[in-house]
Amino acid sequence: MATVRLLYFASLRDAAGVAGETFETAATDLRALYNELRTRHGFSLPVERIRVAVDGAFSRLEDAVADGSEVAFIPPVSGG
Amino acid sequence: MATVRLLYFASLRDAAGVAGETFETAATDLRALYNELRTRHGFSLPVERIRVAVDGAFSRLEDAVADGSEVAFIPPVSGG
Amino acid sequence: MPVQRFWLSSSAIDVAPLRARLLDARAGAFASFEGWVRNHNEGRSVDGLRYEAYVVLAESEGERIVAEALQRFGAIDAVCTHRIGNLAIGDMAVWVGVSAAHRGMAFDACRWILDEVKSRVPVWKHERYGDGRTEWLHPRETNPADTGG
Amino acid sequence: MPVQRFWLSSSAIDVAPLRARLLDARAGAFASFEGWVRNHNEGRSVDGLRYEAYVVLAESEGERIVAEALQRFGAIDAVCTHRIGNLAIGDMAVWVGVSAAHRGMAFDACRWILDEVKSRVPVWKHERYGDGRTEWLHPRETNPADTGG
Repeated sequence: MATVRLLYFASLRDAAGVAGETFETAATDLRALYNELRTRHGFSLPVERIRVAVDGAFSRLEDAVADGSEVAFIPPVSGG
Repeated sequence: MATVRLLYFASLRDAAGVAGETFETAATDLRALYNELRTRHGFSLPVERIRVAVDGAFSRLEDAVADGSEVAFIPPVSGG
Repeated sequence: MPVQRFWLSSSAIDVAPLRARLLDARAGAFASFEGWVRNHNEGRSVDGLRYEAYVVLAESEGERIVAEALQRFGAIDAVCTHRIGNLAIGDMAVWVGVSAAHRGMAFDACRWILDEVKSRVPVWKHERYGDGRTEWLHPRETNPADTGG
Repeated sequence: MPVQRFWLSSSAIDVAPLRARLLDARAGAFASFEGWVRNHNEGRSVDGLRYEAYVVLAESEGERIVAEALQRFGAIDAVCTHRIGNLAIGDMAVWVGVSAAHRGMAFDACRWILDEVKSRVPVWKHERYGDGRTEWLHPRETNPADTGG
């Protein structure tokens, strides 16, 4: 089990109803963690459209979930 | 014979020593007129690198020389 | 600390000091771009919008983009800033400026920075429409013809 | 009399009112370009320069170019102005601004106007070099990589 700090932005934050939460997970990688959260909060975006950042830097969905890390799932961006 | 008002710009003006002159010519077209002036003033630019304007609008070197017109031979431009 | 060339701004973007930073006697060309909030998007009338960002990652990624552009295009210098917060029609959402010896470098770098910012920097647009609805924009893919800024 | 979108200026170009003219609620994109007098050209150090023009033809040809760009790229509006007279290093020689719904149109139209002005508008540059010599520039052909502005 790993405990992570999750950050939510844009439509993910609206769906989660919070900007962040502390969460305990048995997910082995970040992809599985997103899918777990997707079920929990009803996110409409599939994992194929999500990028992930760990501790403020882009990371890979196949990376393991590190205990104590800050994880942000990044929905498709729309700046500019 | 046609009498034209000639305008000179940039290196052509420097070579001619005047910004314009009234000139009487037997040249049948504007190309021949330029070549006549080239000899007269020692212009270094060959006619292949010259464009021509008559009465303030671009014209063609093969056009006839119109009596009373204002003719400007345009050396390669370098704005911007 | 290295020079900052990208940042998020929570107040109106003032172009004059950004442009002034890029003046350089070696530069013959200065290309700039402004993204403005327009009154429509994909056929819907837009009343205004809000930009949100994952600030720390947006600024580090933006900084990487500008540095990469200078390298890639041989430009002299470049700056980009992106608004966050509430914007009205006509407000400037993003500004990119590039100085370079020659115009090709300046145009290419300016456009490239804008494209990369739009596709890589974690900033999201929340549009408010004429019919009262709102929506987070999560585009399927970056389509260069799709959006203004 | 139709709106004037291109003109020659014998004094410093003030960008703010030009940009303001192009503001439009339908525009999502604004691309602009400034050509600056740089301190070197083709390996020679440049002290300053003078631009001369065949004014009447330059302004009519410039006007045609801008109108053609609006048509060709579907931009909303555009303005271009070119300096004549004496310029020092760092002075602005030319300004082009384009507003459009989308960024591709704005960038493409801006660059096209600049390229056409450089190749078609009867304006000539007289450069003054560090060694005291001067020269009229009559380029063999328009080489997009050749000059700054």
